[in-house]
Amino acid sequence: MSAPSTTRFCLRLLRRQLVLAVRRPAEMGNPLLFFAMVVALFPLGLGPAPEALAGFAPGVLWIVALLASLLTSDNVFRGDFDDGSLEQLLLAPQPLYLGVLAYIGAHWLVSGLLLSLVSPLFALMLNLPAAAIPALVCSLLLGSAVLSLVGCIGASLTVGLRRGGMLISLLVLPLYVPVLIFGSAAVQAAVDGLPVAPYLAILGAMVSLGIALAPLAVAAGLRISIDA
Amino acid sequence: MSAPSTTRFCLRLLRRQLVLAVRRPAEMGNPLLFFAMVVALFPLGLGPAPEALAGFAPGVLWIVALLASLLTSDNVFRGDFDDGSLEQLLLAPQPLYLGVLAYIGAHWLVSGLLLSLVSPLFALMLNLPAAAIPALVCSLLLGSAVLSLVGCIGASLTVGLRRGGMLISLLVLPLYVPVLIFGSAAVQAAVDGLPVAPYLAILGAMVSLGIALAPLAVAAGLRISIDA
Amino acid sequence: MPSGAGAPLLAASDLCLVRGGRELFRDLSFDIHRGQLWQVEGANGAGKTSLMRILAGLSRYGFDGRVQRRAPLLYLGHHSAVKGLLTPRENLAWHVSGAGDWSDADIDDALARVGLCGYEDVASHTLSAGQHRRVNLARLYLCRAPLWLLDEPFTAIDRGGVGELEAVMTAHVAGGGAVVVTSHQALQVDCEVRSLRLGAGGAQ
Amino acid sequence: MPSGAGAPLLAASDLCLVRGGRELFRDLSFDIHRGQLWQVEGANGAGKTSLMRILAGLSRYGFDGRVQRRAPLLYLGHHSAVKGLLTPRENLAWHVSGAGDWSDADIDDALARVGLCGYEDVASHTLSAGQHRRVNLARLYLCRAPLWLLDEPFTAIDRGGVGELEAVMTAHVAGGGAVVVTSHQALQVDCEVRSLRLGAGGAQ
Amino acid sequence: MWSFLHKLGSPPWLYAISGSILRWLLPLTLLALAAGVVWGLLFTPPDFRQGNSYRIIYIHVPAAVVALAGYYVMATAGAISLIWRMKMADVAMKAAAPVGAALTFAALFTGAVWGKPTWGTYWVWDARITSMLLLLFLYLGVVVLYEAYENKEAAGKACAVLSLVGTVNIPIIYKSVDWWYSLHQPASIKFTGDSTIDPSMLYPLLLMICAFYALFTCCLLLNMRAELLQREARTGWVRKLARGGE
Amino acid sequence: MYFDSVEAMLAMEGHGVFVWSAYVVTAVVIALILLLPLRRQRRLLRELAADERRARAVAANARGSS
Ligand code: HEM
Ligand SMILES: Nc1ncnc2c1ncn2[C@@H]1O[C@H](COP(=O)(O)OP(=O)(O)OP(=O)(O)O)[C@@H](O)[C@H]1O
Ligand SMILES: Nc1ncnc2c1ncn2[C@@H]1O[C@H](COP(=O)(O)OP(=O)(O)OP(=O)(O)O)[C@@H](O)[C@H]1O
Ligand SMILES: [Mg+2]
Ligand SMILES: [Mg+2]
Repeated sequence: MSAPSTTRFCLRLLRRQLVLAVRRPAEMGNPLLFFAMVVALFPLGLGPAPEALAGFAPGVLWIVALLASLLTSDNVFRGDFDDGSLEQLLLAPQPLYLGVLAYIGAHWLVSGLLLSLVSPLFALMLNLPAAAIPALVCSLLLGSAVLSLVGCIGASLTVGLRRGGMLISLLVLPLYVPVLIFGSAAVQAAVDGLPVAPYLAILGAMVSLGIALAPLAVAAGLRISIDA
Repeated sequence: MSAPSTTRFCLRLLRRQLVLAVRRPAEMGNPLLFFAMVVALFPLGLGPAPEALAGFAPGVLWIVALLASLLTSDNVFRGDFDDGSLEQLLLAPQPLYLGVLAYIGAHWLVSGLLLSLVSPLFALMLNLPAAAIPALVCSLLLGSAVLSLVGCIGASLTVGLRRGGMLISLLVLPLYVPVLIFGSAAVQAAVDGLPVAPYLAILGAMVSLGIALAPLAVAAGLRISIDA
Repeated sequence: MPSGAGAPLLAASDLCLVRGGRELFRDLSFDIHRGQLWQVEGANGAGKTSLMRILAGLSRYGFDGRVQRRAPLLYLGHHSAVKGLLTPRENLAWHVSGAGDWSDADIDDALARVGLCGYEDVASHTLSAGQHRRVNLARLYLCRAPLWLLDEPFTAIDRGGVGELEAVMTAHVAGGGAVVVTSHQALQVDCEVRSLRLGAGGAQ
Repeated sequence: MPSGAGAPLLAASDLCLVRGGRELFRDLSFDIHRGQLWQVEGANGAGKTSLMRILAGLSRYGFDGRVQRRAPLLYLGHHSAVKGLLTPRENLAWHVSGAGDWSDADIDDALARVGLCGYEDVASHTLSAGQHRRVNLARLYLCRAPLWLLDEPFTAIDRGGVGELEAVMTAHVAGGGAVVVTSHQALQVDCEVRSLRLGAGGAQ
Repeated sequence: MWSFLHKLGSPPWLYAISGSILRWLLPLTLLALAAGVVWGLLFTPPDFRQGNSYRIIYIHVPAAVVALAGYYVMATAGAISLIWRMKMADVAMKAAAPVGAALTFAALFTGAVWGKPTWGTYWVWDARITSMLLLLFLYLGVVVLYEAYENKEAAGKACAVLSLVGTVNIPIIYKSVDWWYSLHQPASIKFTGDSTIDPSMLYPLLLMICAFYALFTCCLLLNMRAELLQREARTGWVRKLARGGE
Repeated sequence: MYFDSVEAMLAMEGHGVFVWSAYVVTAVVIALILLLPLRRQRRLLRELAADERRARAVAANARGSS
């Protein structure tokens, strides 16, 4: 029985997830539009004074990115659970660890990566100093990967629950806090002209740790959810 | 054929929605928890200086309430659409306008009303002056009703879409802007010691307009969505 | 009541439907009178569900022709319209609440007749696939609408259940109602079954 | 290959399941060998689906007894595992990608055999209920796993389709595979059908 | 009058008449645009305060004005489609949305680029600018909602509902944004004086505004024609057209 | 003409980048909103014509074979 190599299987899974995202442009554009609109709400709610805006820009940008990631991660496994695809994934001979990594990777590509790439635009709209923009993009790139990894753990644990509601936000938001702190601190440091590298290094360490451990937790979570 | 009176039918529908919400405590607690946690994120992201916090508390509280309402309104019709209950509602002899009003009412009761009632707690956490709290509660009570009405229009238009994603946020957030402006202005006015009544009057006018018109739009939206 | 007497409960004229570039049916005209049992037949994808939704008034765009409904109707579709978090009793009570006043005893009685005695108070999502559908089918025992549109009511139902459903349908027709049913199985009823065959376009 | 030769593909011993306070089955022991066709029977709610999920390894808690699986298996459940936004071809390609390398021609061929010729490139959510399930059933033509666990595979399938499915199952058994199938209909196959009857607890 | 309305509801007639309108309107529009651009860029003196950067006015103001007017066209068409169930109104509404969104984007972009030399920043949260941003979101909502529906007839109805809801809301949104702006501390930057514009600068501006209105009409008709073809693909007149077109 | 040379026209006393980028982007937007519907219309007509020819070929075949 010539089972295809595990890597090939995972790449196919990744491609399938990306195709699904592209077929649903609203889904893909949504984190971006959500980001844009919620960022626009802040001046409306807090007042338009440019200096005040610049002061809270790092925090606001990071919080909104975090919310965008949170809201999309709830759906990562939901559709596949409802239509039975998840059962098939669990029954496949390939190691679940890698399959899960493909799901997480796809989620990061269509939410975190895109969001980081367009974030300079919104940074300009909030009067963030141009010097802080590279720090913003880098910290978002790394940080959103951690958000995806952690978010998928929450998603895997709540996907089988009929009474779950948005329970995921309760599970996951506390775990997001360190990312938020280091991410917005990195941007703030860049605004103040301090070195950014230490913060980015911490975020990078979180990413590596997450890649090593999170898929294990997600795989366990999915096995439990399928059984519930 | 003694069809029960329309009012009785709607009250039963309302009760059913409330029972469903109570059976799913996470769903019901969710707007509150979401509210609590996102409010808690702001000091983390923006820095904990008390005066600064108090300065943007009105805006932040209102923005987070608005997001909590937005996120729950996406689900108002989704479950009923997926399992076929919505078809049955459309085929019922009772006028759809009132049935829709029951859905909207239930949504407001479990999101807006609860949120307004617990908001003083979070206001205190953000150092909002105590004098502004009645204005906060009143403006949230009225404003969240408008948010529910408008949010359900968005939900009804997107419930049938396979490629909807979170399209609802794009449709609905621009329409939320007036509520945000008047709501946060009311709280700000109370903080500054100015009269709050004019703002509340405007919000009240919006509620009346919404109750008169929004169910019509929702009913039309549902009929279209069932067909798509 | 003799079959075919009086004005039809539902009159369809010149129905014509094209979906995904395939013509599913054209120039379909028929009248459904009291006392009639119609079975819509056809292969998978022949357009049975689409036709039922047009007859029920749920599809309003995208087809040609006219449908006149002259009586209240009951439509049961592919989806069971049963909420997992409510109990069977609550689900049924809600479903029939639009059409009449039923006591709790009536409701329990209907549930018992579809074999759910003892399951009245569990959450519906713990029911098996067939039991889930039975909750919805219990409406047939409480429904006063003369016209029933049933889209594959036998899905997931065991043999005993199918027999009982057929008996209910026969009784409804004998009592002056009309039934339109889609099914891939032959009906075992002791009344005339009019067949509406949808041809082209289905899976071969 | 003679039925019953060699080690069983799947051995279940002393299975015992209680759900919702009802004992569904107790001390259920059986071995499934190559060349055997098992039909699990029982009324709605008898525990057929629960048993199949235990055999497949999807349920791992909440029951007593042991299941030993000695061969790759294919499980098709109540849910069709077909993604509405992908085309039938993409769905099938993804489903079989874990088990082997199939060319596009193989995939189109399998789709044609379940009657979906001409539907390869439409979005799956526009398919009818039966066509939707057929996409999933097309896996049977490409699957090399010796043990098939099929939970109500005939749901929503028309008469012609049921006949073809029965032929595939017969061929698989004749070729040395084994099939466990739940269905409320009697199987029309020309090989021995072993029946596993689940009794108590179901809808009456 | 009634026969005109009746004709307006007839796709083949609309297709034919829009074709003959476009045949002269489209070249005229392009000509006017080219003339206006050359005039504005090369043959007017610079502004005494802003220097040459003010030349952006010749595209910024027309784009903004027409984008705003476009929403009213769209909303009116949506209302007609829902109230009188006119299919052509659906088509017109659907056709207006992407054009409006594009012009709104152009206005935002040129405004932002203009802001850098004059205000020193690309973006401020001024009432007018903010409401323009909201307008972009409203347009995008209609475009995306339409694309998300598969059944285009249902899509038209859904967008009509949305734009009708918008009509009720637009005045509220604008009023509230204006009000919000005057409520908080005023921004340090103001639009430059509007009425004191020199005639030598005014005439090319007027020409460009007219050209943009014509452009909007052209795009509307072009979009409507494509939409008509797609919706009526199975009818006799489109088949005949396709056969003749080859 | 206000400017003396092409360079002066491009530079616009330091504001050239802003002015020209605004004009170029607007030109691209206008081109897009004009060309996209035209292209869509042409593609639709082409597809319909192909359909028509295919239908005619099938009909001719059927007549020829029977
Ligand atoms: C992103 C930024 C900008 C946006 C969204 C924007 C938006 C608008 C809108 C909507 C109008 C038309 C108003 C109406 O017809 O009532 C307008 C007109 C105008 N804009 Fe802008 N604008 C922006 C930046 C600028 C800048 C930076 C300048 C120059 C310093 C400018 C100068 C003008 C002038 C002179 C008019 C015409 C005069 C008037 O009608 O009041 N705009 N703008
Ligand atoms: N999560 C659960 N909690 C409690 N009881 C459950 C749960 N899931 C199923 N049951 C019970 O287990 C029994 C068997 O369910 P199962 O789905 O196995 O039946 P089945 O034989 O497949 O029936 P069907 O023919 O209707 O598909 C049912 O009576 C059901 O009420
Ligand atoms: N939204 C849609 N867009 C395009 N085509 C569709 C859509 N919905 C259904 N169809 C097509 O219409 C045809 C008929 O579907 P329908 O569901 O009516 O079939 P059916 O007779 O009920 O089949 P089944 O026995 O499988 O339930 C199918 O070929 C399907 O591909
Ligand atoms: Mg069907
Ligand atoms: Mg079962």
